[in-house]
Amino acid sequence: MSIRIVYFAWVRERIGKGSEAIDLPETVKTVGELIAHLATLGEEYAEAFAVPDVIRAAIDEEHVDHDQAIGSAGEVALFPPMTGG
Amino acid sequence: MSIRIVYFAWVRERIGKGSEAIDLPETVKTVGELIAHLATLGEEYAEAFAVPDVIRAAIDEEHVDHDQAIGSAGEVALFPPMTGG
Amino acid sequence: MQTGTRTSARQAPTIAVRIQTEDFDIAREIAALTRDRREIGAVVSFTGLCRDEGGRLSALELEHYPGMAERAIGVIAAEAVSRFGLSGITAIHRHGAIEPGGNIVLVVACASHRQAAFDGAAFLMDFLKTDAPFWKKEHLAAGGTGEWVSAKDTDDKAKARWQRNG
Amino acid sequence: MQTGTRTSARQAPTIAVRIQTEDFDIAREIAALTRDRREIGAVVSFTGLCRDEGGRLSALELEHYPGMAERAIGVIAAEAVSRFGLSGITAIHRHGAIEPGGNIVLVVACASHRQAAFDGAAFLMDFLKTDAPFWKKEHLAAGGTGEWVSAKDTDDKAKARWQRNG
Repeated sequence: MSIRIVYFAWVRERIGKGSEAIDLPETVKTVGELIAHLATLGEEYAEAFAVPDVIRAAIDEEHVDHDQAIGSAGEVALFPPMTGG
Repeated sequence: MSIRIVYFAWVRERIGKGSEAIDLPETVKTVGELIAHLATLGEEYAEAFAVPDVIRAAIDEEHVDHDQAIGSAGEVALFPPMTGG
Repeated sequence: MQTGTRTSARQAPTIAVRIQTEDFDIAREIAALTRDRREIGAVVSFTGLCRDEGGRLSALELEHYPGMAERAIGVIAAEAVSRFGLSGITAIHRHGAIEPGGNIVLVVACASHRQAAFDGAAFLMDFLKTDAPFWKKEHLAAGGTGEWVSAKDTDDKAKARWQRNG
Repeated sequence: MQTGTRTSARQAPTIAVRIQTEDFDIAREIAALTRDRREIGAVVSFTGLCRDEGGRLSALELEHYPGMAERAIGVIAAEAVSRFGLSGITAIHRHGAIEPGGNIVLVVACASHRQAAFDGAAFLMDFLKTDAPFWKKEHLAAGGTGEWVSAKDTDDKAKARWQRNG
């Protein structure tokens, strides 16, 4: 299954792109597993996801926890804690 | 001793004037005693000061309690609870 | 603490209190308070307006004690600045007849961070309600004058929360 | 309850959320929210500005997640309206580069009484800080870019107080 992933702030900067389509291995069911999988894709990904706990996630523009199933999501977003306002 | 007294809101309306000079009897030392004295000056005063506890007072533009001594005050103000803002 | 790098040195807090019949311009008051103050990160304004109370009122007439009104609000404003570390505060209270939808009072509080600005504005309003010598008389849509507005228990309680916490 | 005398019937609450690069005009936003609403007695505005952090910063650059930003703030705004019985709320968040002294965010909350308006604006800001997808990067007065601003513990605590009290 291919899924669209978007990155923001220093996650985006470390990976070097704002979005991409990723083919998910069968074993990747949750957001946490997606992050662990991404961290294996290269040095820049390993750096972006070095501390997985700090990464925040959204599925189709809704905040989710790391144990959330990705299911048939259209878009998964991964980013640092928000600092708006 | 003569003292200037100012009235506001319904205290002013009931008494029918905004300010006056009053000759204080020797026995009137505090704000509470002043209010009790004023209440004897006529029907309009009796009506204005029918419930003394509700009357707020200021001496020379500073809030004071009823047991405050009038001393050498330049101006005593008597008025209902404030409703600004 | 890096005080050596602070090229925008902290200025003395600004306190402005005005009692007037004219309306005020919120944007102008905020601009005046924040101009050239680059340590300010948060501005909170409170505007109190005349309500029509379900169509019952045609206006509120505000009476005040000149001199004491400025003085009492000035004391509260200075306390707010010192208690919450505000960069500045402005309070404007109108008097005279004010129709529904019209402005009665404006408070603008500014600070480096938002909690201080929120607290400063709320503190000033809570004390102003019970300590500033203003009184409101109703003018009725049906004609004539109504009652003098009564002081509210909730205003005493709003003030008391600062005294408990203080 | 005198509903029969209420000629200014209570209108549905207004909720407006905008994400934009342009600056905003506080007075115009307040006017838009309060126009012809004669049950409104209290308007609280919060403006967040870019600080220069003691002269260290030349700008903050705000990145956001388009679509989700509007959606997340809209959810918080609707919750604020229902929780505090607001007459209306407006939230505007800018993105792009903003220099010290420049506006970043505006919240305007209005209600019949002041506590609801204060609470509505503070609630929206507290949740926006932790839940709205915006990120700030420093641009340095000395040249070049600095760090991404870190999320603050105090912001999580500010949000938590509403959850305890709720």
